[in-house]
Amino acid sequence: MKKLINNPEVVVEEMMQGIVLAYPQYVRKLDCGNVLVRKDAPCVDKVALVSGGGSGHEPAHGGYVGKGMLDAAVAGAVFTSPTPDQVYEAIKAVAGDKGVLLIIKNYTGDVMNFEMAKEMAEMEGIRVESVVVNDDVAVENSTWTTGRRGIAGTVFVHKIAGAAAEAGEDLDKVKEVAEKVIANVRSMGMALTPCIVPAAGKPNFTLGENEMEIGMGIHGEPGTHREELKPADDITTHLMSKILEDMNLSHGDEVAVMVNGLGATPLMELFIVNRKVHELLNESGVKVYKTFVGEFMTSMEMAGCSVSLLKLDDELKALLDAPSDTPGFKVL
Amino acid sequence: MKKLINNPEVVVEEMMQGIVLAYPQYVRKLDCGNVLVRKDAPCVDKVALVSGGGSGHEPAHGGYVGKGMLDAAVAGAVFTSPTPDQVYEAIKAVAGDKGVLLIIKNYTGDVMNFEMAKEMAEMEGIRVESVVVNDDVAVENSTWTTGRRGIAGTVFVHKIAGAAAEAGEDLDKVKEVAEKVIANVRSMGMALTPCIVPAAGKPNFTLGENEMEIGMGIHGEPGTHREELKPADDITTHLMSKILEDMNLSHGDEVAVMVNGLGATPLMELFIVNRKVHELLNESGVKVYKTFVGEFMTSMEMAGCSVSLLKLDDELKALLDAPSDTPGFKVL
Amino acid sequence: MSLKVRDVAALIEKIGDVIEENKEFLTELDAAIGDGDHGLNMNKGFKVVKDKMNSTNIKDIGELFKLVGLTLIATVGGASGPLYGTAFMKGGMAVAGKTEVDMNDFIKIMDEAIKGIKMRGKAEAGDKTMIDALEPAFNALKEGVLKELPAVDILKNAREAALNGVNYTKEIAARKGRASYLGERSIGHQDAGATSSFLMIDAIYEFVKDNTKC
Amino acid sequence: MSLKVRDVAALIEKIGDVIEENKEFLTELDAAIGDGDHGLNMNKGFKVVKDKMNSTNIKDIGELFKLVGLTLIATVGGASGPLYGTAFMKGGMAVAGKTEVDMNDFIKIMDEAIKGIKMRGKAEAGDKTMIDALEPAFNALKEGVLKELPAVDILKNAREAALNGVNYTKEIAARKGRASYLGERSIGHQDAGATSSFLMIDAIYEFVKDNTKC
Ligand SMILES: Nc1ncnc2c1ncn2[C@@H]1O[C@H](COP(=O)(O)OP(=O)(O)O)[C@@H](O)[C@H]1O
Ligand SMILES: Nc1ncnc2c1ncn2[C@@H]1O[C@H](COP(=O)(O)OP(=O)(O)O)[C@@H](O)[C@H]1O
Ligand SMILES: [Mg+2]
Ligand SMILES: [Mg+2]
Ligand SMILES: [Mg+2]
Ligand SMILES: [Mg+2]
Repeated sequence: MKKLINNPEVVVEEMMQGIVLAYPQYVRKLDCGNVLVRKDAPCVDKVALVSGGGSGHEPAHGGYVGKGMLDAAVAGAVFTSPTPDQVYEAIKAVAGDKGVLLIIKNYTGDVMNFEMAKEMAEMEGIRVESVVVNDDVAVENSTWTTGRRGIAGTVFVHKIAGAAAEAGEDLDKVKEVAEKVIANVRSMGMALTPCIVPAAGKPNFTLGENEMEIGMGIHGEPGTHREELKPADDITTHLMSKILEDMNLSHGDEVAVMVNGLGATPLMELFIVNRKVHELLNESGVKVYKTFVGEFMTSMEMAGCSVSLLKLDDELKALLDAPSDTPGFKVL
Repeated sequence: MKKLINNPEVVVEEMMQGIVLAYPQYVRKLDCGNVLVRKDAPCVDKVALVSGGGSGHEPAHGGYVGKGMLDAAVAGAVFTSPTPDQVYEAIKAVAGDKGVLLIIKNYTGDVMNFEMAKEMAEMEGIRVESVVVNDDVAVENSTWTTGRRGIAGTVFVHKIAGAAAEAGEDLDKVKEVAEKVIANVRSMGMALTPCIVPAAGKPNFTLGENEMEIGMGIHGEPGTHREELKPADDITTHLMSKILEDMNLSHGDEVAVMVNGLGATPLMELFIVNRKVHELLNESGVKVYKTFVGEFMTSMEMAGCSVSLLKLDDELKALLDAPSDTPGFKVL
Repeated sequence: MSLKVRDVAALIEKIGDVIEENKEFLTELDAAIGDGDHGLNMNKGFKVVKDKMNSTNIKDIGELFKLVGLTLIATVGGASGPLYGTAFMKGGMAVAGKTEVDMNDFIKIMDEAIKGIKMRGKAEAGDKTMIDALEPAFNALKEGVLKELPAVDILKNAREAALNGVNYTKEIAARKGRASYLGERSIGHQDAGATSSFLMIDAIYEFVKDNTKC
Repeated sequence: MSLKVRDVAALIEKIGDVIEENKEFLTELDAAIGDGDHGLNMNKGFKVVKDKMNSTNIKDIGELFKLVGLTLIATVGGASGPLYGTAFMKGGMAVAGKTEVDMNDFIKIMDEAIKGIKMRGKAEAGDKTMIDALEPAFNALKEGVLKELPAVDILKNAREAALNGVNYTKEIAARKGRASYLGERSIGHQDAGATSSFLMIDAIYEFVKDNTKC
């Protein structure tokens, strides 16, 4: 395990210290746990947005705390949902007069822990609503199972619901906007290499020198299948075909594109993927309104990428363009 | 070689297409080569900044083209300085009434190719000045040799000289500011794993499972030595001691910190390094004015990091804080 | 069978030991079709449980269960934290105020615990989760009491039933939890949570067997 | 020795072939103490040179050298692009307008080429660069002409001198170019640029030997 760490047991704690030292102008950490809140929290006159999940997805979620995005991010152990008490502390620390919206990725653990925190906060008289992001088309969408996972598309929910909250909208409206994003965002990823949970000390799967995993989850969950490594254009075409199949985009529709690196994949490669994404959208007459290429929702040192498309209307466009100032996502 | 590419021969071209498709609001590409210029170039009433170098360092240098930073970035083949004609085209495309400043990293190839371009442009009557960044303390500073390499500290030169140019300063002043940054910035890096130049198809060095290279260059140039992998705090302490030895910082001085990932190292680890950087600075009574943690000057999929310190005065602070809006570096 | 507060505490400590011994095994099972943290997280939780039990003055078994439940919820995270946490909390409510429990109490505890898990996780038997170990064990317990078998035999049967449940999870596709993302690809792998549930029941059986006086 | 325009073109094509054959070797040498692109970049440049020579109507040898120089400058990049490019440009100026060159012309070409490289790169003999192959070869050429040796023998000596120069680069620390960052650690490795220079001189020797008529 080649990592720049000191002790696998305290990576999350030391990371949190490093974040707070780096960005005192944006965030502070709650004494009671691995919770980052806006420096100026609570912002009493706006809906507060709380998100989080396991660590190892940096800049998610702490990197999205700041003006125009999240009010708090709760960090669990690496790849492990945070516990309800931590989420509860986050809610209490940021709740203003307009209530709190929880943005949860669709993992059993995340959903249960956040819901328990919601119950706890509600007992204190705090109004809390929640939305569950499930953008990953690699997984079958079914009410009989856990359904789809939430992956990089979540960042669009943070950005757009964050803009609505910053604009002073009320909780119902912010939740409605968040759900509109969820209804319109689809993603799919793939991996070239595994990553190592520090406490485990070894990769939780292996891939052959010429193998890749398609439909990879952001915690190293296996995807739809493995196959021989292919050219970037072929891989992108596959991811895009799965995404487009599920989206019902028509000629003239506008989308935002996110090409997300999982951690070890250089920007060079992400741009090569982006090139093909645009080519394919162009072929289907879909207009790209805005593109984001970078690392937004990572899996530590995993190599690979995900592609997300968000179908836009005028409301979503305006909110996407609204300024945001956070360490990990800035819109001027 | 596990890369998301199509064909090693055209990675740079396809990447450039991907960048332009992603960021039409920021950049356009010159028809005559792999040169990105500001969408609104030439900005006639300001000094134009031109930088560049081999590809593989993304977001450097194309990601720093935009308001408040570069006017043009020239991309050579992977890890290979661009040719003079390309730099010359960049100069011609962005030169306004106030002349052009070339920001060159101190590599024989970069220096020679940029200087040849400068000679060509001067023959056309364009006023061109140049500065050479040499922030890497891993290498001995000597007038008998090529001297020190330019690494991640270059991004501070882009940012600060860019702010001076954007503020309307003349060429002499912008050059003076750039040289002030160069005089006050020091960096050092290390690597855990090598990277692969696509056209070569294999790593240009290997490291044992428990080995790291200290003083690593950003093109895979060997550093000062190899040693057994150590905890992040020890590594950071070593890099910092080399940097501080060379800087002559006194109690009460203020610095900007950049913890730069080489490509495959997760943000989590960079924050753990940042934690120690701050601790050490705090111990020596040096105040951190601002911190940047992320990937700024990479070596494709190399794992490792570099630390840069920039000693600040009021002028540099103001310029560092001035807004910049580029794909890779945003200050609001 | 009759267990006092300190017996139950010793039993829970034993469960913690078994989880620790099987930390890597559980993690590997979870890695195959989940995210590879089940053993790590459970172990972290039970370590804190042990510390808390040692440093807290506990009066009754209901309180003890509540302590374990709250601790697991606050330390394990993931899916198993809230699920096992809820199980202990709800189980404890069935024996609130009691300083001694017998086999009938244990059945009540199990009943409430399983109901709690189902309420929290919305899973049923056959979804390839911990329920597939717990529910057969629970049925075996009830059957054993009806047949008036000795406690050790009842627990032995429960243990067998749980183990069969674990093996059954190999044959089915996951419909809940992280493994459900894999669909049919999850077939052939045994569920990590069912395995940790089996290990707990196995620990209970071993504990009672070794302390036959109780 | 007397070479016409088309002979020199054929010779330069042969140099390109030799560079291509040694692409991996040169790259490996560069990887050890540099950045591992020397062979790749030189090969890229000489491939374009070949295309350009085939598609351009070249009247004299000066023009041919200028074409080669400009092409290398515009395609190779790195340190060797401007250096070899300048060498060919300057060398060509020594034979401007000529349609035929002999050994004396070749000496003039080499003289100007080496001066060009020194002007551009500010390196001297002993800095562990291409100069350590080129300068000894140049001296051997001059000596051979003084001794009035046959062209093939002169070139053979130049080749030997270049090879010795390459071997000498193993013994010294780099003071210019990317390897200079390594300081003492560069000792023991042979310089990539000196090696490509040797290969070029070797190619010239082989060419003249195989075409002894000239
Ligand atoms: N909805 C659910 N109901 C019951 N048990 C579940 C449910 N979801 C998951 N589990 C159990 O939790 C186990 C995984 O626990 P753990 O690895 O700690 O959680 P996570 O998936 O969050 O990493 C699974 O093996 C399964 O037995
Ligand atoms: N200043 C210099 N003068 C002469 N030759 C040099 C100089 N710097 C480098 N070289 C030569 O260039 C070679 C490296 O070429 P190349 O790998 O193409 O350049 P880069 O170092 O830019 O990758 C070295 O092996 C050396 O022979
Ligand atoms: Mg987990
Ligand atoms: Mg090079
Ligand atoms: Mg798990
Ligand atoms: Mg080189």
